[in-house]
Amino acid sequence: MTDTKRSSQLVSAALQAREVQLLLLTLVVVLIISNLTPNFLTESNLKSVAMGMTYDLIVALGMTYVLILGGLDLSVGSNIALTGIITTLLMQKGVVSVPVAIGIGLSVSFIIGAINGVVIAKFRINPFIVTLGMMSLARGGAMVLTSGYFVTGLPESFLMIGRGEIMGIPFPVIAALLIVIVFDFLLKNWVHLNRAFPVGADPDNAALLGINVNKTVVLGFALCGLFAGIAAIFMCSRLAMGYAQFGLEIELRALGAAVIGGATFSGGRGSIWGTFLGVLLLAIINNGFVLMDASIYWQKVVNGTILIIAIATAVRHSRIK
Amino acid sequence: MNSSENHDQKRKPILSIRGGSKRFGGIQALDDINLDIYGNEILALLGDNGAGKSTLIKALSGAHTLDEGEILFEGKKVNISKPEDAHNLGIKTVYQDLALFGILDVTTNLFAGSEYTRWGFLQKKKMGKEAQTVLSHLKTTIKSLHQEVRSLSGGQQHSVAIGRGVFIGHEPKLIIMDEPTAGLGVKQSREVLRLLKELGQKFAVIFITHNLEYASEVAQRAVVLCSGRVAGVLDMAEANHNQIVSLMMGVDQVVGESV
Amino acid sequence: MVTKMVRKLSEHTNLGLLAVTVGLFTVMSIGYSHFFTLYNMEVIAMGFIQEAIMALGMTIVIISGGIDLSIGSVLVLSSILVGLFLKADLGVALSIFLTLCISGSIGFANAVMINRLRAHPFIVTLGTMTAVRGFALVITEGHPVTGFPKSFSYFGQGYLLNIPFPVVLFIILAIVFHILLRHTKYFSQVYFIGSNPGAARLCGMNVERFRWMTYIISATLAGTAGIITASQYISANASFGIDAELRVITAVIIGGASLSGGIGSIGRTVLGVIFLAIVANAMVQAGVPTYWEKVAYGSMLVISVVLEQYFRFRRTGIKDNWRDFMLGGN
Amino acid sequence: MKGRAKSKLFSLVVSLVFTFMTLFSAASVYAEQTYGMVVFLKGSEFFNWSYGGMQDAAKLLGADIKTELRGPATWDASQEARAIEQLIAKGVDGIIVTAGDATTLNPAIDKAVAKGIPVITFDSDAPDSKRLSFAGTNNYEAGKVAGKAMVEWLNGEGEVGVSTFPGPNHLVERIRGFKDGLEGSNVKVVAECNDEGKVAAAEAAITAMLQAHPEIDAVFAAHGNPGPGAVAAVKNVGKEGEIEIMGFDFGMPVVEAIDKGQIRGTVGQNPYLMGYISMMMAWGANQETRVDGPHAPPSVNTGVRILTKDDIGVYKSPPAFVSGK
Repeated sequence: MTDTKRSSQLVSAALQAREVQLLLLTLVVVLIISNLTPNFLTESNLKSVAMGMTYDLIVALGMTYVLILGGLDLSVGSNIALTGIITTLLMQKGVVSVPVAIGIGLSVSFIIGAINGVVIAKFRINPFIVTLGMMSLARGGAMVLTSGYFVTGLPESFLMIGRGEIMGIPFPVIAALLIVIVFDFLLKNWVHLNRAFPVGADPDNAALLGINVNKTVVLGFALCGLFAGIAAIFMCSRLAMGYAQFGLEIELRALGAAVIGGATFSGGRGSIWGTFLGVLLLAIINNGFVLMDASIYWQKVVNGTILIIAIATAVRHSRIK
Repeated sequence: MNSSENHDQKRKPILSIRGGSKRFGGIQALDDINLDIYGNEILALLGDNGAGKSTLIKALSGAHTLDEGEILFEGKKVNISKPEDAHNLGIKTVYQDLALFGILDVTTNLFAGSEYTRWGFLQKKKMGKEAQTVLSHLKTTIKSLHQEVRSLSGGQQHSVAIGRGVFIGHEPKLIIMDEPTAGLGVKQSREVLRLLKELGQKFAVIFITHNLEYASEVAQRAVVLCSGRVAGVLDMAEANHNQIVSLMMGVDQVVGESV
Repeated sequence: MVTKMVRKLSEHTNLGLLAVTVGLFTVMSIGYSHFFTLYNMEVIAMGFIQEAIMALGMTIVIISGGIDLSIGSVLVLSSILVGLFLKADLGVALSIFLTLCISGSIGFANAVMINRLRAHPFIVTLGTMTAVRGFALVITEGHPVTGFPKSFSYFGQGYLLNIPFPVVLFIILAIVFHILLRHTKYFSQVYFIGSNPGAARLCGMNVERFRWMTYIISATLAGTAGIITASQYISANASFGIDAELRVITAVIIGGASLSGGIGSIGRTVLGVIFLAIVANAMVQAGVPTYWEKVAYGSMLVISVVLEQYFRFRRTGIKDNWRDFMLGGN
Repeated sequence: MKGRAKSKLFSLVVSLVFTFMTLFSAASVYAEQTYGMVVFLKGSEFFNWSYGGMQDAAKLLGADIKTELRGPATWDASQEARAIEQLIAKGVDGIIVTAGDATTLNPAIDKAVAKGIPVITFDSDAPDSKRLSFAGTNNYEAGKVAGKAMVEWLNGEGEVGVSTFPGPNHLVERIRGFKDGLEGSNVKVVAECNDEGKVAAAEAAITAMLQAHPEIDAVFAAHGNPGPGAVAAVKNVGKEGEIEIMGFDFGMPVVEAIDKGQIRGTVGQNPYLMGYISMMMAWGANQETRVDGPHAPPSVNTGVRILTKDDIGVYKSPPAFVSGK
């Protein structure tokens, strides 16, 4: 008797979890699409969905983290462009070896994020403005460096990062999944990352309790930058080029996915797996769009509507009882 | 002559402020503050609004730094420039607004800033167990440690804040309670006072309040602040309400011998 | 006397920015023969007119503690709609009226969603931004809307007292909103609501109702900008207004409004708008390499807010609380 | 008060910096003539070719002729019109413009002409404006040539998927031309996908399209960006060598893919020549000649051809482009 009661309680608790809701929703969408078109559940299509969502996913992880901190980062797309161009230019010119170029690229992305964090924390300026400025700056930097030309002629060993496969799964997909698992674990268990929750929920209280808010904020934005850098490496490698227009609007998609996944703008909330499912859901829906030959003009409308619906459901979930 | 002097002779103060001053723009919030607090005593910190009480405790808890003056802790000069410093010394503060994270769960709230870690990793099981012990120690019933704190009752929230302030993290040596009875009903206030007395037997406690009855009930001594200065130090056993009120209001009157 | 005037001026505007703007203007006028000409003044004014008009609404939204990302999309939708209405022979007046109503209702929808969902305005208006621009694409399928009646071109190309009509309209709107915000009881609530919505609510202000108003104004002004754009180019195109919201927010923030709400004024925004309009023109006049433009804009935004914050800190000695500027709250 | 004094001092410093900045870049004022190029998307490799052509022509015409490039970084027709107006106000001697959306640009172009500034359109025309001449291949024609080549590639029978994105009119025209080029054969367009105009989004979009239509024999990547995405997409569905890819323009990634045999051919217009000829015509319009009145043809067709592995070599080294000035 009590057993069934408890288990039903468990079920209802589980149903209230954002991740479970999203998983169910995703399954429903998959069912609908796979019923409407036979081409959805094919190996190569799933592979392309997985590959297509990789960049958004990696960026969205960093975005989730800064959302938990109570901030946001609009500069990730420009960060991708600049990091990618610096990395590929270094390789193309043969200035340094591939691993060193990647190392420099990742450091650049990390530093861009850290600059965001330092300006935000040091001068107490709204992250929206700071990252908006950085968005312009980094994109401008990418354009100045290339004048709009593609950076091509990259070494074969670099291209393997994006194109290699392990058991038929593209390497970036595996890497992204690993990053999700590791980052989720660290966020939940590593104290330096975990402190994003109290800091985001109420930074002033956190400071009173002796948490170094500045450090947490700077680290958070730097990490977000680093994730953008990782996405940039995969993007450049997979597409075999660096390009100043890479990553346009990715910040908006990443924000959307993180919010769908349960992160809020007031900070203190957000889940890595929720974000994962958010990105997955958007990727599947956009894939379904093409598979079903829906008019390309409707795609934006649907994406915007999904975002609004997501907020509606997310808020019900988090509202004070 | 009186009990507080006996105290003095028995041992050294755990914390002393010498010549503490603090300005905000044009306002002298603290002006040449000198005070001592001893172990195993409850010191009531009294004063009207704006008298400098919260500036003083913020200086002790690391939220502000003094412009001038020094703080001696266990006889040694210490520098409290950020909350961490205070935590490390064992100065624990329970803030008036509780400083809880509404949307986070009970355990996270209890351990925020003083998490148990091994190699930087959270020891969640250990924290969960500890949380249970602390809460049962405070005689609080909270259904689940995974509840969001904002869904708890006012009394429960108080317990979480006190539990965090007192029992979690570094061994407390000096506990600062900022208006712990504010916003509580009579029954819950009594509960807090009982807890205060209990704590006072083990640690030094600074108890900030407006309520003179509560102060005289639990505190051995009281420091009265007025316009950023120490208006008087009283022995609660001998002081009467009128004396205290006139000190608080800054009415010039020589009271007691312990000034 | 002078200090009194300076103080009086500083109440209305951002002195540092004013000095920089005047300085830049002087330097450009001396250094470049084509800068200080009547024609170039017109180009400067008309070159930023969409953003200028929308910045007025955005100022009110930002002072009230919100943000509206959907204005660029409302602009494009309104320019397309007014074209379609005109082509449907509804007449100029009715077409404009309908377009403004539809624009305003998008703002209303934003406000209702922010109120009902208790979601951050950023994410709500991000949703409408995507959906509305998508809708503009659906209507036009990428084809420009053309063939407007001649009479319609006045709103974008006509002159009143030798001043381009859109500029006159902007001046009138700026004065009206300035008076409203400074001198009417109802609109001056915006400052209370922006700096502390909870307290404003306790003082009997209807924050939710007020939010309707701010977002409706913002969207209606975006609609107005859309109509003017359509009239200016006698065509409408689904590409109009891309990233306009970012330029508008930049102008408002450089003017000195604070995204945490409660701070800002029409005067400051107008200065911010003028500054950016001059900078855009100065970069072309001075032949700044095109790819450096973005770098310049980004640095100006960051540097201006950093300086403002630095001097505020120096003046008051008070560092903002974290929760006052991070996105939380609301 | 002290802070305010500092603030004033600071403004002074900023103004000084501005002064130096502007005076420093003031060199261009003393150039005898300036010609401006306005594009609807700066940072596009295609337009860099055109600008390269323009620069080379300017160099040929005289050392005192300066050129500059302007245009929005994201495509917005009204922003492009503004760029023209800013150049008019600057008093340039000629404007070379590619009309992202002709109708929107007409008023600005006419204004320039009314001020006595010759305007040449290139790549995308604005035929209803008072522009002096047009150099380029119109997009409809280019699309048609592509369509005809596609019919040839597929031997008159097959199904084609198109990768494009909603918005720009020139793409609409190009695809209309492409479809008309297929007319009279058994080749038809069975699907269109939205690559959002982005290199990175193209792969997912085209792969999905190939999934939905396994019968597709060829992909037409209708603008500069989706070509490499199409290569990856074909690889994803394991049909390398089975699906023909036709690219557009010759951005480096497309050139490389053609070199490797992954893309069979690309629709090559001649952006370099467009810029070159436009510059010549704009300059020419400012010169006194024995001919009275304008002496530029209404349009110059710079030609279009399908570039394959055999003739892509020239395009492996795009014109050096240093400052964007």
